[in-house]
Amino acid sequence: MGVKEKPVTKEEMESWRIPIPGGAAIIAPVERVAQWARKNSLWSLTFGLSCCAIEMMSTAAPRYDLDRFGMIFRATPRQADVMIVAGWVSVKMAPYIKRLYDQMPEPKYVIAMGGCACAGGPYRDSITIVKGVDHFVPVDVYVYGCPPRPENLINGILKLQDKIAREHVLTRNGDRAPHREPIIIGENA
Amino acid sequence: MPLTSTEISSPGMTINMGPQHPSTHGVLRLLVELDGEVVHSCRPVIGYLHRGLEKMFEARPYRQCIPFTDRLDYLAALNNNLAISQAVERVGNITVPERAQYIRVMLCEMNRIASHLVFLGTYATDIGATTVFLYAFRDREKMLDLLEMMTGARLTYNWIRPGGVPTDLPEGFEKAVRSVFEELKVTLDENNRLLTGNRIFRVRTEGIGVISKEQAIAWGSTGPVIRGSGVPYDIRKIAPYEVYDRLDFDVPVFDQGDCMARYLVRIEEIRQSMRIVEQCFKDMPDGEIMTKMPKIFRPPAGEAYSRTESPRGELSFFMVSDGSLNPVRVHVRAPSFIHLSMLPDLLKGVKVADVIAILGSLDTVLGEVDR
Amino acid sequence: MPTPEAISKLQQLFSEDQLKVDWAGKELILNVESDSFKNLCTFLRRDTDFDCDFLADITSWDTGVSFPLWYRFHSMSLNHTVIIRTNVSRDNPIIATVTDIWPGADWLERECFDMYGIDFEGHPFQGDLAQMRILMPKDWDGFPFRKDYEPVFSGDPLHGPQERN
Amino acid sequence: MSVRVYTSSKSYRAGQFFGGLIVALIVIAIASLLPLLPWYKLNPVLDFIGMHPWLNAFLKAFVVVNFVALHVLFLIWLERKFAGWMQARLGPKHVGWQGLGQTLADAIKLFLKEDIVPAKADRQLFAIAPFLSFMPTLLTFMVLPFSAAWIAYDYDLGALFVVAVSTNVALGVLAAGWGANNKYSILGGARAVAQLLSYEIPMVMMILAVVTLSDTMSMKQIVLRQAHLWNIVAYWPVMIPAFLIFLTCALAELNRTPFDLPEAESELVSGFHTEYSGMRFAFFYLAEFANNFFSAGFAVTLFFGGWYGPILPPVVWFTLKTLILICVMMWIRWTLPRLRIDQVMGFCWKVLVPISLVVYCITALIALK
Repeated sequence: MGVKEKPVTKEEMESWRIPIPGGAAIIAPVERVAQWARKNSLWSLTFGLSCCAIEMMSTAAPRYDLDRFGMIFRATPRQADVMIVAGWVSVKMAPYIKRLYDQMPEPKYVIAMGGCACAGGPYRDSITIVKGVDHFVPVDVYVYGCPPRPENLINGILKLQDKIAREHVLTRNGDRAPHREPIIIGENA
Repeated sequence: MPLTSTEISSPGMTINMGPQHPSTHGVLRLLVELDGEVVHSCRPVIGYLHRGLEKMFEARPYRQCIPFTDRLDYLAALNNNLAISQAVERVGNITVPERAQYIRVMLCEMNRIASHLVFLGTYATDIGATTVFLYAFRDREKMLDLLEMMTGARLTYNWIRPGGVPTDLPEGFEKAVRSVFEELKVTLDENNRLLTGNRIFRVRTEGIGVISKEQAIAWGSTGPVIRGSGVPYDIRKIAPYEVYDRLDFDVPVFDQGDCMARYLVRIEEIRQSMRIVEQCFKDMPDGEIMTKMPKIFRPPAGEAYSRTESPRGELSFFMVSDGSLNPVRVHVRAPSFIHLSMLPDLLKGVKVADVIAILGSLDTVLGEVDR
Repeated sequence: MPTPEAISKLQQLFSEDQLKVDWAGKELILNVESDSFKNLCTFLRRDTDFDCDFLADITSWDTGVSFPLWYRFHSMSLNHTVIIRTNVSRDNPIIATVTDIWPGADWLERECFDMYGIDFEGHPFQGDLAQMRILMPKDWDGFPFRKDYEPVFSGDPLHGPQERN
Repeated sequence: MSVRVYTSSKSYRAGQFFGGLIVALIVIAIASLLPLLPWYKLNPVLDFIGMHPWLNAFLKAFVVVNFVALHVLFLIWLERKFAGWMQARLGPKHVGWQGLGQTLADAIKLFLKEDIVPAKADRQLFAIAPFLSFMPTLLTFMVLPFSAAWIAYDYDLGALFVVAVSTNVALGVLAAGWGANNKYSILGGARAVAQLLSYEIPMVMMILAVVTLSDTMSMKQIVLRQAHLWNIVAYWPVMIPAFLIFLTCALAELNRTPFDLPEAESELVSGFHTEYSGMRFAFFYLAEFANNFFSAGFAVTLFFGGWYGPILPPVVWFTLKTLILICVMMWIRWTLPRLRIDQVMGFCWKVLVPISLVVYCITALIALK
């Protein structure tokens, strides 16, 4: 399965129209600005679980440098836009991840990094591991790999940025919004 | 009216550090009882990464256990590979060719350097010096390049296996290693000037979190923690495995037992590891790198354990075999697990900021603690 | 490596059916019955010929009949390793704690309890299930490392055992 | 198989940074051309404004607020770029030219984020705290002399006004810490108040030293006295230690490393603003960087001769000096580790206060001479 990418279609543009005279002319630029701002300022939550967290740190480190894309790490969920779940999720940890997700302000995004967070990874037959973080939080980008290389994570982040750029900003409706179509990176199925 | 002293007391405040906290190094949770800034008591809660790994080993053939050990102490995956390989070799009476032993030692020491560089970086962030973190990771990337050149992976190598190592050194490896070491020696000195000599860093670490010699032994601490308390306990010296008895290296020991001592032990170990790797290149004989092993490996019934010195301390795998394809029991003696159990004693009466400093100086990896 | 004198001292103190001495290379393996276990530990710690001041490891496993316990000690001054093996029955898995001799045994014993349900008599948290549990969640049902453990799957990702798939 | 072992090129990184500096210089150059424009054509308008004091006041306030906001946008970019340069990274790069649009994107995003007020928070206090900490900072800009003409209000008690107003930042921080009903916040708030109030003492002492030597409290007059020789040169035996103490205290007041305890990330998650999201958090950010600019500007006013300098127009000189001082502060921030709270307090009361007393006594002697 490749990466799902949809260019903005005419119909999609039409659907953004608000039925007031000249509405689109007002709304569209505002939306563009909001999309641009959100996309370019993805602040991530300092939250690592296991091996992938080390690769996440490497991604922020000099050679890969996430700051280039305006991505900095914030320690508190209140100031974060994206949660990178980097590592396996145990039954004991799952409620806390759910709580962290709930504590983040909208709009919020989740990147499942590594095989464990995507689908349980090598621990699929363990009874204490949740088979994928998408069992309790909506995931926007799945980055496979064990652990994924930093380049892979950056790819996922860039894909997420593209997705945000296509997102319908003004009527964004939490988890039920249609844009919640996941992007899958690095899965060779 | 006579003056009476009134005791001013306030109810303590319980702070829940973790499981998500920037400096608990993973998903450790510390229930800290505070009186103002002073810690009354602390109770570590672990198990947030528990995946029943030891149980999962019981359902796998011996050689299929190796990839899982990468994810125990993910900062030093090769050291874990080595430990379990040794346990399997002992339970199955396998001897490893000499060249393979040299390669193993070399890779483990390089992984130790990478691991200690992560410590340097994360510890600096704990104390508040963000820049050193990035410098340390910059240097670590070079080490990872070398390991990738050898094994093809950055973090989880799955390389050392029972009987030897799968492939020989790649072309131009020695040259690459030497050039990286030259750079590393320079940047280590740079970090030394930036951090070790820094007055603020010294007042934050000297005399903080003192573990006495007796305490360190009684609690079963190993590795840089016990060596920072003045006990020269290093498995590579007291019970040499592989070819460590033929190599010339020093075991850095500091007597102070504080955070600074543990930090200095690790910094010095980086230098010693470089020395070991350079010697390995010189002494390495030609020859086989893998013992012939049966496709279906059934070791005789019995128990065996390995003792290795991982960057965090004594890492030992205990293995019970009953002659079948799978082990009956694999137990991991994780050094970080033991170190964390010292925390309630260590953290009594320190300041909040010291909690982080002390925890960081133990350099625990939660993947290993929770197993 | 413990001296022959030291071993003869051991054999004088403990009777033949309580303690069996075995060697594995340079390492001394002491097979001891669970009722003499605590005495042996105290002796190993106090005696200057053994001086086992460092507890390296505690583990246990499930043979289907009993839970063998495996203790590894090290002497910092004499640089030798002593291994103690003992057995507890599956029906009544109880053994004396060594936390009063080696404080480092605390978490290792708790782990044995958590995984196999072996009770350590005299452990600070003995009898307090929620406090004794260390790796598993407090409200976990059963001891997962026993060979006959059957998890009850709830299907709820936030609570309880997870389905294997 | 071979893997390329490479290292990041130093010259490339330096190029990135100097690219950034060139941007700054271009901005300054454009600013320096501003006085050449035919401003006199605006005279009737200015006369009109001058005749209507309310309009006058409103316009001045408007200019000050916008100036502060724009400067903060630039400063945050500079800080990240500078940090990147120091840390062998690139820093913001892909948003706008050399990442210049980064802060703007951050700001817009923060303003569009959900504004969470925790259920158990003290709602009023929580809501008002960011503005409580931003307002005093904004007010201090009122008396900051960019040049002899560019000063919003030439108050003859300017230095006193600054001291009186800027202390109120502590109030906002305490309100944030208390109102959020979060344990990390309250610890951060308590630390902040203890630290801000303690470091105020040596700082005021050093301001007093300059005031004593200048014989005036008006910011404008303080600069005018330095027309020939900067204070730090003219009275170097006392003014150099005074400046160092002032800089230390300024760092402490700004909550910057090594004194960033109120928001110590590795200990208190984010300290007093742990529970703040979106717009309210942006105000804390704004306040921090505005305060940074003000502190540097104040130091320039007190010690480095304010707007005086050859060739370039006064405003440019003032901004340039301030930016250099800000860079020094960033340099310190990204180099040093963090102190512990008792060490911070001990350092203030046992080292800084006695030294500043001695320095002030010597200053008084010089003034009496």
